[in-house]
Amino acid sequence: MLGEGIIKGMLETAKNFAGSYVSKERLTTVQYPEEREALPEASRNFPILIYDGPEWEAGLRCVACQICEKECPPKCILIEKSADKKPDAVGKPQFYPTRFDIDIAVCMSCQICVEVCPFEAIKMDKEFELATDDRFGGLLHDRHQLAKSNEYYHQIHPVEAAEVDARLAEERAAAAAKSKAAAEAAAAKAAAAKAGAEKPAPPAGGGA
Amino acid sequence: MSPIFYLLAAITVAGGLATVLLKNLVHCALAVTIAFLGLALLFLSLDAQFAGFVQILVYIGAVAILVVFAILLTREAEVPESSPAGRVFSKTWLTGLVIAAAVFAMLGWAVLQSAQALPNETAMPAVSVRDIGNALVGRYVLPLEIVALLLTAATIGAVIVAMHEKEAK
Amino acid sequence: MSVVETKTERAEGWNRPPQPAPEGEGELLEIAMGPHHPSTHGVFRMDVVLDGERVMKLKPVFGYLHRNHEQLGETMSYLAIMPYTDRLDYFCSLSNNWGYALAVEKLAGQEAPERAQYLRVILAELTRIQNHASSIGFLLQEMGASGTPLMYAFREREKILDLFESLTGSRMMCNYMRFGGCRVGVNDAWLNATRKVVAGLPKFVDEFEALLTGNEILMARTQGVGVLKPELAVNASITGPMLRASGVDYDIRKVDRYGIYDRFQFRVPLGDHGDIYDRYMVRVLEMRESIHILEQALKDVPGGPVMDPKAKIRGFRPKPGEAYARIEAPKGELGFYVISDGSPNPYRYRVRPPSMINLTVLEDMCLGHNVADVVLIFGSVDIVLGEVDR
Amino acid sequence: MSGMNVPATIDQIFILFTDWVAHFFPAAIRPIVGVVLGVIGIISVFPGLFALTTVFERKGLGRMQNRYGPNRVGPFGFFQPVADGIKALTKEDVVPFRADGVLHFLAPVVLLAAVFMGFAILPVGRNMVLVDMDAGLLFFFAMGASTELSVFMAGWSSRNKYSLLGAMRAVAQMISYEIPLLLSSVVVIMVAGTLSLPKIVEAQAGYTGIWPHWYVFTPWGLAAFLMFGIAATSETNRSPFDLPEGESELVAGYFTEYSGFKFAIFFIAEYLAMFSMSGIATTLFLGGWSAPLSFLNVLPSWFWFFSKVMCFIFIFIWVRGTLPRLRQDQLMNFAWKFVLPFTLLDLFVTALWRFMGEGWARWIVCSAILIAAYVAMGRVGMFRKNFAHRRYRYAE
Repeated sequence: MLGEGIIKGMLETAKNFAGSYVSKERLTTVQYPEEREALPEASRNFPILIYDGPEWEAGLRCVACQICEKECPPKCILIEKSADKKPDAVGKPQFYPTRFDIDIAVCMSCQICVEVCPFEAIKMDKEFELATDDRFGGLLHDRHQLAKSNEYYHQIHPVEAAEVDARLAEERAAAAAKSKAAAEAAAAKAAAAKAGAEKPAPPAGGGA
Repeated sequence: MSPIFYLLAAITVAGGLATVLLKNLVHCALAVTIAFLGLALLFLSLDAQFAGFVQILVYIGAVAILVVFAILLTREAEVPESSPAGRVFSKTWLTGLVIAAAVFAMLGWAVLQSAQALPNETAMPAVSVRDIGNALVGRYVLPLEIVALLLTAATIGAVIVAMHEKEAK
Repeated sequence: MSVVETKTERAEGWNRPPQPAPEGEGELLEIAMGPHHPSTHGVFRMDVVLDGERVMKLKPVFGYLHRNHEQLGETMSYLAIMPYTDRLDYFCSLSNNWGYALAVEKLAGQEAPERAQYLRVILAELTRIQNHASSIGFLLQEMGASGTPLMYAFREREKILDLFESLTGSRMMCNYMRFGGCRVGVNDAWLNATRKVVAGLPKFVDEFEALLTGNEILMARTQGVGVLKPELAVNASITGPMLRASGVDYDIRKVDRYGIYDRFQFRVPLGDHGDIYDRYMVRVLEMRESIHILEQALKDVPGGPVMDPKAKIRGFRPKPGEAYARIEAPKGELGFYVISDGSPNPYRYRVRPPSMINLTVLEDMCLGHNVADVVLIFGSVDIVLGEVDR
Repeated sequence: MSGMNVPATIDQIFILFTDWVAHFFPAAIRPIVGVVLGVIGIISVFPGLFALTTVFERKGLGRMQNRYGPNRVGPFGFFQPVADGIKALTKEDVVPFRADGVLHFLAPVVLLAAVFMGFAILPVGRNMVLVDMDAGLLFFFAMGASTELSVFMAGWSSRNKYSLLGAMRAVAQMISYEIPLLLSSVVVIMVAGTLSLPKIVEAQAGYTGIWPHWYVFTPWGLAAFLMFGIAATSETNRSPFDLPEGESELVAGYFTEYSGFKFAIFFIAEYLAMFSMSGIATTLFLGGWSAPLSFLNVLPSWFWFFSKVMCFIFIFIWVRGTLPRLRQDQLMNFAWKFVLPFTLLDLFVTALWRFMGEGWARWIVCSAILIAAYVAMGRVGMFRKNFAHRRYRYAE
């Protein structure tokens, strides 16, 4: 109680002062614009829209179901659904967003849109240097700005993207098989109907 | 009686006058420090370093601050124009004048007396700090001790007053 | 393990001490500390009436950061509230997540799987450590320590936030827990990284204590200042480290044994004086206990899923009913009260914010002290204005 | 010049330069030219040192806090003060509407002038003192005392409650610590027998073997040095005694309402006061410009003076990086109940030292008295306030 505590504290700061010249542990600053630490895989910032294939507009996975718009807590998503249907990446006719805006000034990076999206169409970007001097227009990203290729997605979240791709492939395979089966069934049915008109049909074989 | 003396005297007198004439009490207190400073510089121009620096140390460093603190702790620094205290010449100005004249007369008398008593030397005696020290503990030791005792008593008194106030809380 | 007896009659301490009459004709000085004052932790105002530098009266004024949190919650789905709870006490988003998830789980009768329970404990205790360390850093900052303790606290906090980021994707706004588990699973790499960080924490706490605990100036500034009597603390429903610093043994981890806290060995440090120093020390000791819990929890994290497979994320509609769940957040008892009417959004949603309730005794603690002490006492309460104002 | 050896030439290089410049002028005004050159030297060297110190301080604090500190402007961030200076100069000078304009303007000017005056008597090297006066130390303290008034002026004229509180704190603190500051230097005056700073340095200039005869290496000198250090820290409003500007309580204390260059002047004055205090401490206790070991005398005397001053500055920074600040009443208690009695006791011990004569006895007696008094006062002070390490109980 006679100043030992003060001396002890002074030694502690001296240790840190000296340590900062020899140990990274005691000099933790990262010189940001020159040095950048790799962001962890899970890191998230603002949402992006994923498209398959080379064409962003044609390949958008989004089918404008508007679930994310409804679930978004700060309501920063604005979607306008198309009137017509266009074939998606696998060729199935789907609605598509004629307008998909995210106001990243409002967005709070909560990732709920990603969780609720049934089509793996919206994902989180890692890009964080989005500062702009235009407060309104500059921070309102439209669907062109939001659209990012699947390759880009693989780049930023490799593990997650691989899982998503596997899942999608499975779903698409299932869907393709189903549609094929349906088509076959329809064909078989048609054939059967056709055949039935001529003679009693054999039982339709093969399924999904 | 060099020009420097007249300059310093003018500063001192101006400071004194400002002290009396200014309206804002804090300004008055700051003006009196100018007078103190002028006095200290006069001492220095007489080659009395010790007296000059002690004048600054004690009067500017302590007395002026004390005055300022007293003003701030007791009342508003600015006296409203309408109140009687706001005017420089209050009703009792005659009394003040008489007192001031009496004090001035006495000081003038004392100065004139001592000027007669002192031998008419042109050269100043060089008074070093060492000489002052020796005089204080030699020839003037009794007054020094008395003053010391008085100050100790005053300090103890002040402490007791402060402690009493603390107990009352 | 004793449960606090709440007295029905008002204890003596609750009645505000009579305002001492101004001495003589001394002038009272009224100062508005805040809303833009360097040490109000955000936008907060204290209208202080001073006699010299002594506080005669203090009126906390808050609400500058009011964001309609509860009303907002009633307009959106159960899931969508979760990210908003991050923003209550933005230093401890994972504790908030847990509290809310617990309330909704209670409402819907769900239970998180084993692995998720362990994860929740690990994350909550990491949160507690970083919160206590930074809160001590802020306290010392207000004591004028040029930010050195704060920077050391942040150095350590940074490691913990890195763990949060690599698991949840965000450093502060984690939005990680869900009703019936946790959002994403965890791999061994993360657990190992956590073990490494936890292994380094005792050294940090030692250093922190070497810098601060024995410091005479810190003792002189904090001992005997801002005393909160246990009776007043209990009657004003103060919780958390503040209550324990006043010597009341009340830790919801022990009282409710929510989650899996009954499996871990830990002690609850108690102070005897209820002053700022005790609050500081209780926080330091709690950090040590948290490290102890973490070591136990990290030893045997079971395998399995982190999410109840039956749990619904979208279109979640719990049965009509009500539930109140509380956890021991780093700042005190954090409670969530939810009433469901069967619709996708809660009929009533209410937060019991420890910060705000702990702030209610600010005037009682400050009266008679200096302006400088007001800042310290305020800092020792450890509030986050996001939670006070909601 | 050829008669001097090289170290001596370097040692006296500034004196020789002054003489050389002065010799271009008529003999009648040569002393004045010398003084003017000295003044130019002071007002260019010390603000330059100030600029350097701000960088060092921020870098040092940064290193203590595990970060770099300024490193963007110029090489290693050394042009940071230039950028800061430009910023301060070009910033709008805001004067509060209700402020007392004249005093608000005068306060920083008076402060800076008073602080600069203090450098006049500092012997920064052998024969390097602007004015060698008989009562040099007294002059220094007189100048120090007059800074209080400008602090008050600044606080009062701003018409801001924080400023006023800050000014009151500052003035009370400066007056309280001026007394121990003076008394702890009286100790040196008692032994050296002079108020003139160059003579005090000369009194410490001898060596025993290679070890110097600095006053800090005696029991009373060390005690006085520590007390002087505490009082000087407080006089210059540095942490842990930076209450007048304690930003967590009073925003910025007495210069809350100052902006732009006036604010910068306060800032400069604060650092210059630090330098002059360090210079006085060096002169009184650390042998001024004399080298720490006898064989190191080959280095010029001014180098040693400035190195010692920078050591002080480093300690100031180090303390600032470590300690929280005291409270006003504790600060006062510390001044009146610990520092002042201890310096008074030290006066007594010094007298004892002086009259006990040479030998080991005086070392033992003086040290014993001082240590016993320190321990007793520390214990009693802490005990009376019930400050103690505490033990904590746990509930299972």
